[in-house]
Amino acid sequence: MIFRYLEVFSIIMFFICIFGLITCNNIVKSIIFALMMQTAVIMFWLTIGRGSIPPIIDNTALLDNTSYIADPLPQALMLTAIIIGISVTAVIITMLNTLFRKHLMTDWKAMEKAEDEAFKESLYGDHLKD
Amino acid sequence: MLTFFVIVPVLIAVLLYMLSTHKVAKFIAVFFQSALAVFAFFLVLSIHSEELTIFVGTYDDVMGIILYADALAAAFVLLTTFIFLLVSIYTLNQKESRTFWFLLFLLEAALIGLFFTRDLFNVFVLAEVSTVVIAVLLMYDRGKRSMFFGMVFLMLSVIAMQFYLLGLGYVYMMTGAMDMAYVAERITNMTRSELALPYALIMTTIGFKCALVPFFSWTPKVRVYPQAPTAVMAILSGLQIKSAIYLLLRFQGIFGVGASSELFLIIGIAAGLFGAFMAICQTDIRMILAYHTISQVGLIIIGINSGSYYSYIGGMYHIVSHAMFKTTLFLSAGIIVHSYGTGDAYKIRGVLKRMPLVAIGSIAAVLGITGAPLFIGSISKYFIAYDVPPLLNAATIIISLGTIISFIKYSYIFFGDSDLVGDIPVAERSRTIPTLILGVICLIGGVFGIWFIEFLFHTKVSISLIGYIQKSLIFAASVLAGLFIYKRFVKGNAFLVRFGAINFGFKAVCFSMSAFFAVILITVAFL
Amino acid sequence: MDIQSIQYLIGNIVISIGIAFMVFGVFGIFLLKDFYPRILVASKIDTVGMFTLIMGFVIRHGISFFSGKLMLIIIIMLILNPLVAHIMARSAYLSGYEVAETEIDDGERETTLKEN
Amino acid sequence: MEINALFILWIISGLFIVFESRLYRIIIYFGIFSLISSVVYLFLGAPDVAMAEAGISAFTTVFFIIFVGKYYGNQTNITREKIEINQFFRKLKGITLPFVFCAGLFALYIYTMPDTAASTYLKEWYLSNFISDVGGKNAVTAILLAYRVYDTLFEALILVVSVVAVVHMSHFSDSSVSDGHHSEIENSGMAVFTLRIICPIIVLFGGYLVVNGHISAGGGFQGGLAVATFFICRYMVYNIYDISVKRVMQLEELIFLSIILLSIIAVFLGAAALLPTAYLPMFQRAYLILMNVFIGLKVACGFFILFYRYIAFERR
Amino acid sequence: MIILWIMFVMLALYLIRVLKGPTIWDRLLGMNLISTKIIVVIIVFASLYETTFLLDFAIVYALMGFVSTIFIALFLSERKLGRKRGKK
Repeated sequence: MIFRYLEVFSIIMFFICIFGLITCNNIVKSIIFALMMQTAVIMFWLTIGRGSIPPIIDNTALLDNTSYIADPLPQALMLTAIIIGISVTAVIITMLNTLFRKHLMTDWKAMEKAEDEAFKESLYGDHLKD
Repeated sequence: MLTFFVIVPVLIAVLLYMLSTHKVAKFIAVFFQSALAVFAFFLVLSIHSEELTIFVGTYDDVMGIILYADALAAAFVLLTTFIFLLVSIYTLNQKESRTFWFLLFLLEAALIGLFFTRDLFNVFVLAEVSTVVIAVLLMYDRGKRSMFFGMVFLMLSVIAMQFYLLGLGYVYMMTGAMDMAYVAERITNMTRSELALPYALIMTTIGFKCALVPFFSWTPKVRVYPQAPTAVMAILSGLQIKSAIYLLLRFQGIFGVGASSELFLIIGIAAGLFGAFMAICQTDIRMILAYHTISQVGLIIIGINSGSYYSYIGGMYHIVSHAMFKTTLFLSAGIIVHSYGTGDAYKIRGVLKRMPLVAIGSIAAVLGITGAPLFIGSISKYFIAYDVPPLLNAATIIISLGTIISFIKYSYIFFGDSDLVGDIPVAERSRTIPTLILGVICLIGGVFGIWFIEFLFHTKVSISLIGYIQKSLIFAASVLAGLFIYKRFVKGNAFLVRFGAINFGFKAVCFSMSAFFAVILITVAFL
Repeated sequence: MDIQSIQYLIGNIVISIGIAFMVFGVFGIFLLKDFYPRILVASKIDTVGMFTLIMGFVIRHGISFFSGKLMLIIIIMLILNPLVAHIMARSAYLSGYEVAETEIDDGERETTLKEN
Repeated sequence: MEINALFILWIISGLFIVFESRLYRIIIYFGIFSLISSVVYLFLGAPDVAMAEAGISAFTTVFFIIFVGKYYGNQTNITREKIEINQFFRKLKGITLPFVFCAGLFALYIYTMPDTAASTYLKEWYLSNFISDVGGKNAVTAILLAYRVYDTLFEALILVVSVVAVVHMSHFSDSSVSDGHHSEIENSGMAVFTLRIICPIIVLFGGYLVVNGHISAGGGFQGGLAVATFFICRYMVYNIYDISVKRVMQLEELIFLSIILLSIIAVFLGAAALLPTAYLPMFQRAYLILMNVFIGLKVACGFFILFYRYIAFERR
Repeated sequence: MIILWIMFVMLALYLIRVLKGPTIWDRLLGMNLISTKIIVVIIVFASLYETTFLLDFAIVYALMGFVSTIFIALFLSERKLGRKRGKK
């Protein structure tokens, strides 16, 4: 059995982020946890393809023993994942910005309460009132 | 060729956004949509002779990205392009700017790409593109939007996608490649306990995207978010969830972990019953439709997991039929809500008198979704319950009964009389025609169901007359039972309405997501 | 003793001086009670410590592309680090964080001026 | 061995964020977290990702600080700071259940972790073939721009979508996109003077990263981020908000179109196969550099628009 | 090698400073110091393995850390100024 102890660090981080997502009360904090979760996943990918030499081949003599060279594919994939993450985060922050303008808070509970009331008002109307 | 199926819509989208004003944009858009639909039709025809495998770029083997079209993918693409065409005709007369068309084309490109791709990481990229585009489209209307549900949708999707990416990391570590066929080949040598972890991680994401049980509450809310454009609602319910089911099919094909199909059967039954029950509780017509999506997804998952071949075909055909009647219902519901100014199922009356064409299309779809004989739903429901064990058969009948009860509530809106007036008193022609076409297809797909199945999935199936008549009798009996239950228990029941308004918050959904992950992991690894 | 080992020796000595600067800086960061003395110390670590340390590396490597890039880093650090310290001090001052007259513990001010 | 120490620092800095509730501090802790994680990437042998993470961390910090600074700036509830340890334990009481849940998940996860050896099938192939197939010295750039260019297209697309979405969803009408007035807040004169020296260095350095992307670490994305940083500096120097976002958006879409067309011509249609072999290395180099330049420009435009949009939020 | 470990100890100490720091500017200062220590770590690393391109990273970190620090400091002073103006 191979116990990969370096991977465990990123998995610990992943579960810390899940823990944070379950417990935190602030929307900004939740966004940051989502970003951190992504960082943990990226760390995992880079750990499984790690190597002491980066995949930049200055002279071809390096290629004789490829076991020290890092795996280039996870790096390329993770670059893509990073850009996707920041783009989505930008959209989320914009949405949060306009929401804040309306409610003047970034609290999950209060925000959900206010939004749910508006939602129920528009969909259920007077059926909810006794 | 398949590459251009994906790239060309992107090109058109960017060109539309850069060059045109919105008057010209919509005609160009509809022209290209119909061209795409025609091409998709020819694609389905050409798949009959051989399946297509395309290497993107000049790099062969699994080094680059491979696109792959079999009968399933081609059928889905035909469905996508067809529904997008009708939806864009539907939005023709609205004053949507070029941003709307830009996003619509991108969504189409992303969905088509999802159906064609054979690369696991590409699935991640395209799913993220479609998520962002849908979130923006939901919040499209500038004036009266509130960003909350879109934001929650986006954040939950981002978090769910991290699960997928982590599972993909394990897959890459174990197999060393990203290509689905290659991965499936390598995975056959591995033991079940080794595969449990990546399987559970990936299925968490897919379950979230399919709106299975633990995540039920956000789905209808996002889907029927009142200010969202009707076209977007229809696409979300009719198509986007299908892409997730398609991914479920693909991943079950790759992993081949047989044990979890029982788990998915249980989840499917639970989702079906739950969705049907919540739909009974709703009062808004769009909300009824949205909860029905969940129950129909449950039916589809029962079909594709029950193990028998006929059920599988039934599940596949139910995907098509669900796309047809759910799109019809959402489009007509959009017209009705515009016309009456409210979505309350107890207040709207007399649609048949005010808008006969819309009402006809809508009634055809209602008959389809309830599984009335000769309509599209009856064929797929017949095949789903063809040779399954009696317990599953009973479950499908109960789900159908729930569907029928809520649609009895729904169909009251067609009769009677009302003087509510909303934005538009009479429906425009460009909005009526797509609804009517889809309604007619609901009928044709029922009458010629076997030929449709042969055309789309290349398998010959046959319907025994006695079984079909038996099904029809069950349908008639459940309509009577439904009428009785509706009159006796459902109508004006305040408790049900209050129950229907229950929902979960963001943190609860995060919790249930990880709990779902744990359940799948335990089931696959230890049971 | 060839030229290479002399180079290494001198380089290591200069690097140790830089490290010593930095260690003093860390002590300062923890011993001083007020923000302004702290930032004074910190800017010293950043500028003098970094300068000395990188100079040590330059001496170790002799004249090469590597040391050229190191010189570029030195220039950037020399420009930037005092500036960062200045801007932080300015920001603190403008926000109403007053300079302490003495360096005794002043609990009163800490109650009035905190971040939210 | 060093990498373990870095990993432990990384996890500690992540834990900082979990047990903190004040937004300013969270942002600073997040900055530290990103910095440390990018160094860990570097130690794992992934320089490109590390550079991207460094740029991204600067931009996320800026985005968050604009949001939080705008809305929490005028809050007056300044509370006395509690002792951290007590707070920690008080919090721990209320969160025992989720903690136990996550710990159980973690244990389950570790228990079911597959113990196969990592497969290196694709790695060997890429490393031995990319120089002759694609050219250049950086395998990551080769994969991004040639083998998986289909992914890169969608990655560029999602940035375009996000820019369009941000511009569409911000509240103001398009006429007030740039106001051209000086902001009330002024930077110090010394800062302005130094920033003026630094600005050209940033642009030059970004250009260097972009153009050398195929033979060294860096590439279009990282260089584009560096160039976009220039606009932040420019805002800080002149305190003025005057560039038309509309024009830059048009430019961005034009560049995106050319990225698509270039990749269609060079990769999807396989133009390289038509060339005589003598010209092949030159063609490959030209393709890589051109693609990097386009991606760099596009990323710079995109991040510039995002930054300006958030600044516009702040200025209202 | 020893320098690397000294730097790690310093990083840990600065993290404590960041956690303890009574005001927001102390934390900002800690962040800045951490980024400079990371630059030192990179330089040491580059020198050990004789890889020149790692020095690019030092420059990128310096520039990016500098920009974000200055931006945060600017906004911190801005918010307090805004409050004062509001009072007047």
